Amino acid sequence: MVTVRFFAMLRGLAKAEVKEYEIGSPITVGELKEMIKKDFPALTGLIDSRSLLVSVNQEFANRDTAVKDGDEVGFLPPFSGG
Amino acid sequence: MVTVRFFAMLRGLAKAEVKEYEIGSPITVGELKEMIKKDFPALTGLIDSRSLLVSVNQEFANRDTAVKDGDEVGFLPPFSGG
Amino acid sequence: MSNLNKKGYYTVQLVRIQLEDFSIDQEVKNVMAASNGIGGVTIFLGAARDFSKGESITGLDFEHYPGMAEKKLLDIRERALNNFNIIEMGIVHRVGKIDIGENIVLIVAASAHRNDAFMACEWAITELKRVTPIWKRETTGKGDVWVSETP
Amino acid sequence: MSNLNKKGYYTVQLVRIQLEDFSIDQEVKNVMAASNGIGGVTIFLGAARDFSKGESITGLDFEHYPGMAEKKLLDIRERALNNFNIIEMGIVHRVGKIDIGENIVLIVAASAHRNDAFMACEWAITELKRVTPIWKRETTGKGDVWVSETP
Repeated sequence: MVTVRFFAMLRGLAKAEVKEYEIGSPITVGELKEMIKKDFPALTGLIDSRSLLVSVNQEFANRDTAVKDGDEVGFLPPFSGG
Repeated sequence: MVTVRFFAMLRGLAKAEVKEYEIGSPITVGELKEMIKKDFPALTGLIDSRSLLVSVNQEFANRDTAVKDGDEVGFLPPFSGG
Repeated sequence: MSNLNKKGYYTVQLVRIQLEDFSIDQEVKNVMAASNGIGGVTIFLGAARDFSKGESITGLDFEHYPGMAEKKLLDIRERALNNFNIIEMGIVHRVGKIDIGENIVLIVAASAHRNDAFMACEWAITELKRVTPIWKRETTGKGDVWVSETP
Repeated sequence: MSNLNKKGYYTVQLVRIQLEDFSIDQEVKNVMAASNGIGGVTIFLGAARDFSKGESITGLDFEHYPGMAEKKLLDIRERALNNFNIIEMGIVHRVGKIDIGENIVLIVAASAHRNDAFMACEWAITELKRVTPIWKRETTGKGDVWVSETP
């Protein structure tokens, strides 16, 4: 199982905080993004935006980063702390 | 009367905090320095040093600044606040 | 709150995310406990101001990614200690609801001389805004809106 | 302690020389009372460290030129407000005997955005050291010595 976490405006648009996916073999962050766009069409614009960051197990990841069973993936809109 | 005030290491070397001078007509800071060197030979090195600042009525002055009756003149060794 | 530092002593936790307000005096004291050689401390305090991009603001609400945000702040402290000539650094960020005028974030950079403290402090707040998963929602006349970009 | 500001209101005195210690939280609060538009506050704290130029120090004693020193600090605040995009500035300098680890000087620069606060704060402490008639005497193993030059 892969746990996807949505934050801030993404959570509001997805109307969900967490979404879990059963995956057989490892996939890439890019492949996971396509799955999420299908399940949450409202997120498409943000997920395709260059300003969206993705984390895998709380480290920054890119399109090609592998996601395997047990991983936690964060979908992170632009930060505004400080 | 002109009131000369010595601070920090100058006060220690002069063994005085204040020295008063009766002057008839206005003199320059440079002339006052010569009077003080005569009265306090221990101050000669510091008074001739480029790092000594002089104030007249609590504003920075230079060699040519006029000193007149009633003025307060400060002899200020290098600052070390902050 | 305490953590185990490199030397194995329990110490006050200098890097934290918390709901409660903080005292600048207390945080500075915690950082200065690191050494009697500290002569210059540069502090940045971020506070909740009443406008943003021309819009009037009546309150803020911060959310963070628990675990990851703390890790990023600890990492900023580590990198500041490695890359600047400072003795210690503390970072505290509040989350949850914050009223106008209240404290949001505090960076304390302590060094022997002030130049290093200024450089490290300014770097750390810039880096915090860049890499820390924290999000701000502003309460405006138009309702509550997530801030999507840091100015 | 209060003074009459430009608008004619009695306010807390933001620029002072005093024997007693100060609270950073209180000074920041006093400065932030100027406006709800303050978003960034940069603070410099100078503290008494236990060495200077390789020499071990056990205590400090500060002397100032009463009247002139206060005037120079007020003048630094005025020039900071005129030359940087800041909203308010506070400056407090202690005099008299100060122990190792204790506070000496505090500069609080408050602005809408942090860059201006950093620039004004760093300028103000540099200017303070340059123009304010305050002198430091260090207690060392060789006795009490006046510090003739600021590093």
